Amino acid sequence: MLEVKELACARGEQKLFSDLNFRLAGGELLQVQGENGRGKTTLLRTLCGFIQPLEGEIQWQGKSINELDEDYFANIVYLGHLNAIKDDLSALENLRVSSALSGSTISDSAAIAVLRRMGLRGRETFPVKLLSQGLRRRAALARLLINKAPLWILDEPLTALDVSAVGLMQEMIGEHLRNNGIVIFTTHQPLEVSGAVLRRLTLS
Amino acid sequence: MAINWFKYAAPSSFYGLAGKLVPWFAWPAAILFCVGIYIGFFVAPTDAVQSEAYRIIFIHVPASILSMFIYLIMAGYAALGLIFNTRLSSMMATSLAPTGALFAFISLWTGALWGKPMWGAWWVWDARLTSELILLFLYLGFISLQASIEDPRRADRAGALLAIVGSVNVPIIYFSVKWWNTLHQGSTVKLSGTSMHISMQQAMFTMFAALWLYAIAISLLRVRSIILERERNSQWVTEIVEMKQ
Amino acid sequence: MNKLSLMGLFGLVIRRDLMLAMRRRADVLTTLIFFVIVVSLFPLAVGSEMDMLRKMAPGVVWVAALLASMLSLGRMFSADYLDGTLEQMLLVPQSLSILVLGKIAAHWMLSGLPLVLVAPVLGLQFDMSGQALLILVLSLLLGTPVLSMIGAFGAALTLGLRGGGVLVSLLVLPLCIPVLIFGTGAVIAVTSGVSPASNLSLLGAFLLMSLLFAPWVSAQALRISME
Amino acid sequence: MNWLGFFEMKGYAWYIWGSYGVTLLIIMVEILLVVHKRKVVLQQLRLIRDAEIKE
Repeated sequence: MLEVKELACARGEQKLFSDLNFRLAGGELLQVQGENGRGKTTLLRTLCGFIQPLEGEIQWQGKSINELDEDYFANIVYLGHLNAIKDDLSALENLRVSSALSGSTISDSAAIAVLRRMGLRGRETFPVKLLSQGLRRRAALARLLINKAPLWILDEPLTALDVSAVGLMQEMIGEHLRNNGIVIFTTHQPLEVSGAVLRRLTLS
Repeated sequence: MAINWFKYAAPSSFYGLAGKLVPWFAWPAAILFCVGIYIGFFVAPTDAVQSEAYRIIFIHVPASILSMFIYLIMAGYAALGLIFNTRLSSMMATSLAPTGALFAFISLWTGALWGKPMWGAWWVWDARLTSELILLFLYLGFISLQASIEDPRRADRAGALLAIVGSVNVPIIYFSVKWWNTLHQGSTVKLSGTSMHISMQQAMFTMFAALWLYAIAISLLRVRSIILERERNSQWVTEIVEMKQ
Repeated sequence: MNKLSLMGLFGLVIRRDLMLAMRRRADVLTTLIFFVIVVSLFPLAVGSEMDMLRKMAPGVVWVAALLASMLSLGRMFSADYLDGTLEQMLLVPQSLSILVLGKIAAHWMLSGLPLVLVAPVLGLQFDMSGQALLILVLSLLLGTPVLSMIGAFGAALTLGLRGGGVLVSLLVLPLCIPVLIFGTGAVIAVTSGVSPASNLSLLGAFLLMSLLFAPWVSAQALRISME
Repeated sequence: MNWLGFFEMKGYAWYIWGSYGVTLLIIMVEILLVVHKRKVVLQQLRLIRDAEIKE
């Protein structure tokens, strides 16, 4: 369970928002909304622990994330603006490296199955630099499927994705929520997940 | 505790306090500077070995000591800012750096002008001068690192880390340079071996005090601008006296 | 738990970085070629008098090694920073200091170790004696990892800044001076008939000290830069 | 007192006045720069405030 208490964040010396409170339990979906420059990305990065908030606290399962330190990271997957995949490696190698770093080993067949589900059939072993933008984003999204972390933090997950990939994304989020996961995301495109209640948080 | 020190740790209250303090440091600095010059040139006798040229040390020695001292103070402020997240101390560190660098430069410049008549060369690879040069590089590194980071918070924290690592390194650098100096020999020159006349000491201490007070005054003055720049979005900035025009 | 053993993590990061470097072998070679060219320039600039060259050799090789390792610092974190993989590395449930140490080790294998291996050949250009060559290699072996570690700190601080390449040299070079002094000091000692032991042990002390502190400090610097 | 002799400093005039002169110059320039910076900052602050008042 993620709990945010009286959170205030700043970019540079400019205060973006303050007094932010919310609590998310397993199975909940939160969309962070707001105009450009309102601090959507800053909020997500603060939730990841990259940025120390000005005031307030973020708690995971009742403990401050500063206290949990590295142990907190076992519970989150973050997908940022950048794909976080190495161009020189293949999608398969990228997946293997990132899963090894997160502490779990993944068999090649499982990794290939995940990549195929993401629509990379036949391209699993191509260097990523040969793939199109959309396919690269799909390769990046594959990380969500191999990681068992309960909290997904997704910053604009739908950029560069086509209609079928957006559908797939909605399906993946739905599955994750049914498995008692939590998803926090920002998007400029409509994203509808069947069978889930969408909570909205508007930064202004 | 009678005085609430933490009140002055807030940039808004420190801004006013610093403004009030500046003249209290600046005027004594100016007076002591004149007194120091007077003692240094009219009271202190001519040195038997170095003739009049030794009078450069009244500037050189205080500037050298202060440049090292300011680096440590700066690193201390920066560390405070990093550990306790007090923004004011980070601003003080930023404000001290240029003055420290200038003192390091003054020390090198006067060292060269003193070295030419004494050692016959503008520059000798003496341990002290070399360390001073490296200290200047450390200052320049700190200043340029902070200057190239847009986000003031990152600039504070990155600068602090650099200053701490730098101040740990300063003694290592000093001793390695000293060791290297004895290894290569040749250029080590014994500085003023004769005992100093009492008036020479007085002149040096007076100049030291003057430069010290000056450093405090100028950095307080500079930190006021830094505070205003960083706090420009706060309400209190629009309410200060200087804005009522 | 998802924690890897420290050795496991260390090895994993090294394997990853080496694998990436193998996809771009040219980058590794450029540092080495730069080193060779810089060292070879000196005789052309100052003349080919053997006595002088022999005297200059340790200093020239060491300064060139220092410059070459500066040149390669840009690769340590910035490529990973630009494509977002560094961000993900900061979000893994592992010790960041060990992860950074792994990256430093990989960087040293790719930029420091080749210099150490080529140095004797370059020393021959300067007519160094066999004993001096041995000590030169030994001093580089102890010293170049320290350069990589100090460099990692500088690279982490300047991550993503404009003009980062020049800036990192400005920050790092003054901190490297003790290593330079004792590295060349060891070779000079042996050529002038003194035992290089004290120089080498000081270099060893620097190596231990930086092994203790540099990964942690660089990890902090990375956290600051990623904020 | 012989002022000319004093300024000659037994032949060390260049070195001594070079040191003191440059030190004074540096201090003056630093003071000017800091005061100038303060003026610029205040000017910018007023500019922003006036723009907000107009709104």
